[in-house]
Amino acid sequence: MLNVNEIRKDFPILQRKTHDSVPLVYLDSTATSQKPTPVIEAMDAYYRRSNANIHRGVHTLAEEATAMYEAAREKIAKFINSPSARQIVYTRNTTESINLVAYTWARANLKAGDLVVLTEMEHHSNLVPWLMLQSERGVELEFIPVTEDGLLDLEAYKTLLARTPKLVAFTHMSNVLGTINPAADIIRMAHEAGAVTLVDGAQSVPHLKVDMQTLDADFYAFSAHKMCGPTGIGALYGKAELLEAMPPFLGGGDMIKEVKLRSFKPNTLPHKFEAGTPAIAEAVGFGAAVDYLTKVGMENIAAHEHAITEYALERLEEIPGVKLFGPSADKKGGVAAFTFDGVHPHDVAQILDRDGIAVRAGHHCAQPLHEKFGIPATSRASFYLYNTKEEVDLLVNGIYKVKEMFG
Amino acid sequence: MLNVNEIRKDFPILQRKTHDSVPLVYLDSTATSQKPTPVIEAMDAYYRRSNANIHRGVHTLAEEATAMYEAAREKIAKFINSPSARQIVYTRNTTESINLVAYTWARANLKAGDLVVLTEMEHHSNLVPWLMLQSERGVELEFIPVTEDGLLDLEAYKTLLARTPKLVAFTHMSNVLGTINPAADIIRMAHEAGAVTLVDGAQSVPHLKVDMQTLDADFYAFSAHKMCGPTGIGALYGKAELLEAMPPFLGGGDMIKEVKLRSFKPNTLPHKFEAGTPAIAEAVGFGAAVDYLTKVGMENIAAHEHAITEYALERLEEIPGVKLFGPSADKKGGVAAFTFDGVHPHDVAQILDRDGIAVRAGHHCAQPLHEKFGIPATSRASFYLYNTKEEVDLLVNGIYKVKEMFG
Amino acid sequence: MDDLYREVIIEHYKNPSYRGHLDPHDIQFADNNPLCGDHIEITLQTAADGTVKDARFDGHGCAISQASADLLVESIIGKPLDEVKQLNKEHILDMLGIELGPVRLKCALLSLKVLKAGVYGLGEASDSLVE
Amino acid sequence: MDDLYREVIIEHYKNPSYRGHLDPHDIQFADNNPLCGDHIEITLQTAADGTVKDARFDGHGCAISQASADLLVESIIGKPLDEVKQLNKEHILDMLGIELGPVRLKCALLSLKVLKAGVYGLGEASDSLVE
Ligand SMILES: Cc1ncc(COP(=O)(O)O)c(C=O)c1O
Ligand SMILES: Cc1ncc(COP(=O)(O)O)c(C=O)c1O
Repeated sequence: MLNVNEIRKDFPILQRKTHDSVPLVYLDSTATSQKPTPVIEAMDAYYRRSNANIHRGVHTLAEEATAMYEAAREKIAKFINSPSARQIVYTRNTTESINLVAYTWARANLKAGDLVVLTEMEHHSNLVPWLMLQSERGVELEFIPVTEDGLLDLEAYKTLLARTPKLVAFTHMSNVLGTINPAADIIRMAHEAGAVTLVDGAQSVPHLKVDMQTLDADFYAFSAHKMCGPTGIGALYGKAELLEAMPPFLGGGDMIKEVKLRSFKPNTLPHKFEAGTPAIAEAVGFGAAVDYLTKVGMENIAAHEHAITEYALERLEEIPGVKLFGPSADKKGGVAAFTFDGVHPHDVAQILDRDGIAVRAGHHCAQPLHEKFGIPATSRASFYLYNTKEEVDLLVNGIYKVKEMFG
Repeated sequence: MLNVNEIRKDFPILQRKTHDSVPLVYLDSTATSQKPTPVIEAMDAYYRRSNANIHRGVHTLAEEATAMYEAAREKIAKFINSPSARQIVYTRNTTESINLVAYTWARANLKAGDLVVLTEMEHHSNLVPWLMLQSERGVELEFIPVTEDGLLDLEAYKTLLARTPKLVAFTHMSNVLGTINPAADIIRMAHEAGAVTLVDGAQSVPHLKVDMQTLDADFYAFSAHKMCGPTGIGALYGKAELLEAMPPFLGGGDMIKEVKLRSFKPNTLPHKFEAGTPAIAEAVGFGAAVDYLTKVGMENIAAHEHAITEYALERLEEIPGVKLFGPSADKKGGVAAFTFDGVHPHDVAQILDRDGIAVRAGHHCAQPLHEKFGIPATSRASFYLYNTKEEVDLLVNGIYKVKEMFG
Repeated sequence: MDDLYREVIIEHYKNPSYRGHLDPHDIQFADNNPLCGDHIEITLQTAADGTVKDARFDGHGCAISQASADLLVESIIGKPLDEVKQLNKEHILDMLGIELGPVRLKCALLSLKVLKAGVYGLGEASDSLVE
Repeated sequence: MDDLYREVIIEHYKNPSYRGHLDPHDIQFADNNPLCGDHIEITLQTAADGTVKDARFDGHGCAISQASADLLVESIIGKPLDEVKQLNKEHILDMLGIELGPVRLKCALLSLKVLKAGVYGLGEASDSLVE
């Protein structure tokens, strides 16, 4: 188990007061996590000591910056047990990682009528790129249904697999329901049906130990900002033979081996997919985030979150009028999305904010999932390594206050 | 005129020593600029106080972060005199800005046989995206030739315009020759011929006062990291009616107005082109960079650089065996690319580095331009607001040392 | 602030005076905020002298959007249409008496947007109506 | 370090002992470093006992690439081909005696890459040969 009081000292923003004097209770890590001092300081130090453009630079700063940028890639590769660092492509975020696959692998391999299987619980990031491909190419989309208790209907998935999809793209963990999907099984079944798999790991990599070699995913997308790292950087993991066969995505400096006025040769992995000056300071911060999480231990983080979530669900369930979405605590990560009778989620969130409690309200970029449950929006509290049971209590008290106001 | 000694105090890295004790002489700002304390601190403060995901968040931090992110956009719009902030799309860098236009506007508007006019002095960023379009779509590419003294051949340009190109895409300032191209004239002529224009402003925005309303460019691309801002963020300016008519680029959260399982509606400008969690801290840093440059004054910066460049060209020209590329100081920005008889640019750069002098050696992502001049590489010293004539002297002494070594 | 939230907003949300639908009406318009599903319809009868004779709102959504609509309708009855056309976001914010971030502002201004689109006889409501 | 740069590298760059082209030869291979235009060709004669009888390099480029090639060729004459196949980047770096960043490393290792691709009889030289 981790020592949450010690952990909290690493996150300067947790000392923050809002509305002049109210201490911050940050329950919105699913949207973005807070950043520990070592991450902030790594980027600060990069700018104060080593900043230079990378690759091809002969001078000391350029060499230092290049080494730091590539060392971070090695760390990230190790963190998710990628067979090699060259299979880690830096992107801006999960969204760009998925779009990269949609623009390159998918446009090179999918044609009209080809089937892409998604799920009803996808974030817009793993839905809109395929809707765009549908209008552009005429690929067909089908969706693994979500059951009432927020799980994927795997029987329906089997039926869809019988139609031999070319791609199965799904989220490892839902950002609304919290559901942790059986990714290894879904991938194995997809492979047996001859499909390529893409996993949206935006919510899993920050919270669970993920292992590319055990999971056997073909593509895996995630964002630094949700895992104690900076904004502006994410990653795409891919199997080497797929990445190698794919056409490049953005054209420009660094992604080329040779350029003539009439032709160019793309660079080797991973540079082929990294055009122009990349997010260098952010890569350094990403590496520091991975170091930080590794030091705390992903198992400890998962166990801590599990304990908090279990407690939160228990306490929230007691409140008359609260309706929780998603499965029970043993099947989900640290997310509690709920509605509250007679009060719109925006009002819930705003009234909680008066007490310093930051929760998110809305469709959380999963509009179709909300539509499926017949609601326009939910309030969502989410938990990370720095949250405490006391914060859950404050949340519960806050909701009682809302109740009283609207009573 | 600016007070360079005061300015230098704003840049912590300029205190840096390399090789244990050698003070840094940073002459590589064309690759990336150094960052002043206010920029580094703005991002630091963002992470320590206000970090949250933006848009749609109801809680205090989300509102603060959103306001900071959008305030930076306003600053950037004002800095280049864009008619409105919604015409500023955040991207990762110049390269992504250009690719965005290539993937959206160009793919929606150009067909096989359509002519795209570029120049022989383009950076790979404004070449490879069009080479990719050439192979994918069969558009034709033609190039405005570069004269011996490093200027665009505008007579040849007129001949190309007679072939009614659909797009004229060119760099405002060459990162090798330093040439400042007559952008307003090139754009006016393109418009008269019915072409849309895209300007690569990676080198101009950091060093010159640019004005979107005077220039009348249709698209204008630039990077924060070259203008005292952070890595990981850049911008695309576009005319509103063009941006509005363009299909979206990346699909995902925030770029949508509404998503259903089978369809989506794109968001309004500029959000339509900003999918997923953006580079929020970086936007804040970008805004701080623009504030910093505005405070110093772009006219002062340009004048300072001009003085240094004039001096540098003079001193370098004196060295036997040094051959400079590009036009005379009155027609160029702060860039001095050169070869040195009998010594490869990589050796020049590495030997200079021993004295703490950071210059770049290579083709500077302008391989066709080097090929045109019959050389594989050049050494390049470049100057920004924090450079001094004393640093030019150190460079010149360093080159004499190289001469002696290889003598 | 909590008090204001409670008193003005919660009161108008829970016990609106002008919820309903006028039939016949001279002006009718409806729109929704796709982000949170708020929906507002306004119906309005005009008098011969160009003033608002009567008005009602209908819809559903958060307290801010519904209370704003009730307050807005209350404030325009008897007013000349020309004056209604000039109403801006400050009018709403003054009545609510709270500060709002950009997200909640959209909720607060939905009814004004609907009203102005109706009074101007526009085909579509646009954010620029309430800036 | 400057001294080492000067003494070993500049000397072998300016006065190479093994620049040239062997004809006839048993092994020939050439490649270039597209980033900086360095070019190296190596020709090699083998003896009946499987050792390198003689070798030469040709090409152009920076001092590091050319000096490394000269040093490398010098170091392999008389050596069994099997031993040449095992040479790695430390062999080059030991001879140069300087630390190199990733960019200059490519210059330094170009000749070894060319040599190994030739000795292994490969169609193409790959970076993995010298890691
Ligand atoms: C003229 C020019 N265009 C484009 C670029 C590419 O900029 P970035 O690498 O920030 O995308 C550069 C910088 O290297 C440049 O100098
Ligand atoms: C499940 C899931 N997928 C994708 C994303 C998109 O991540 P990003 O905005 O960093 O691209 C998110 C985060 O909002 C998410 O929760």
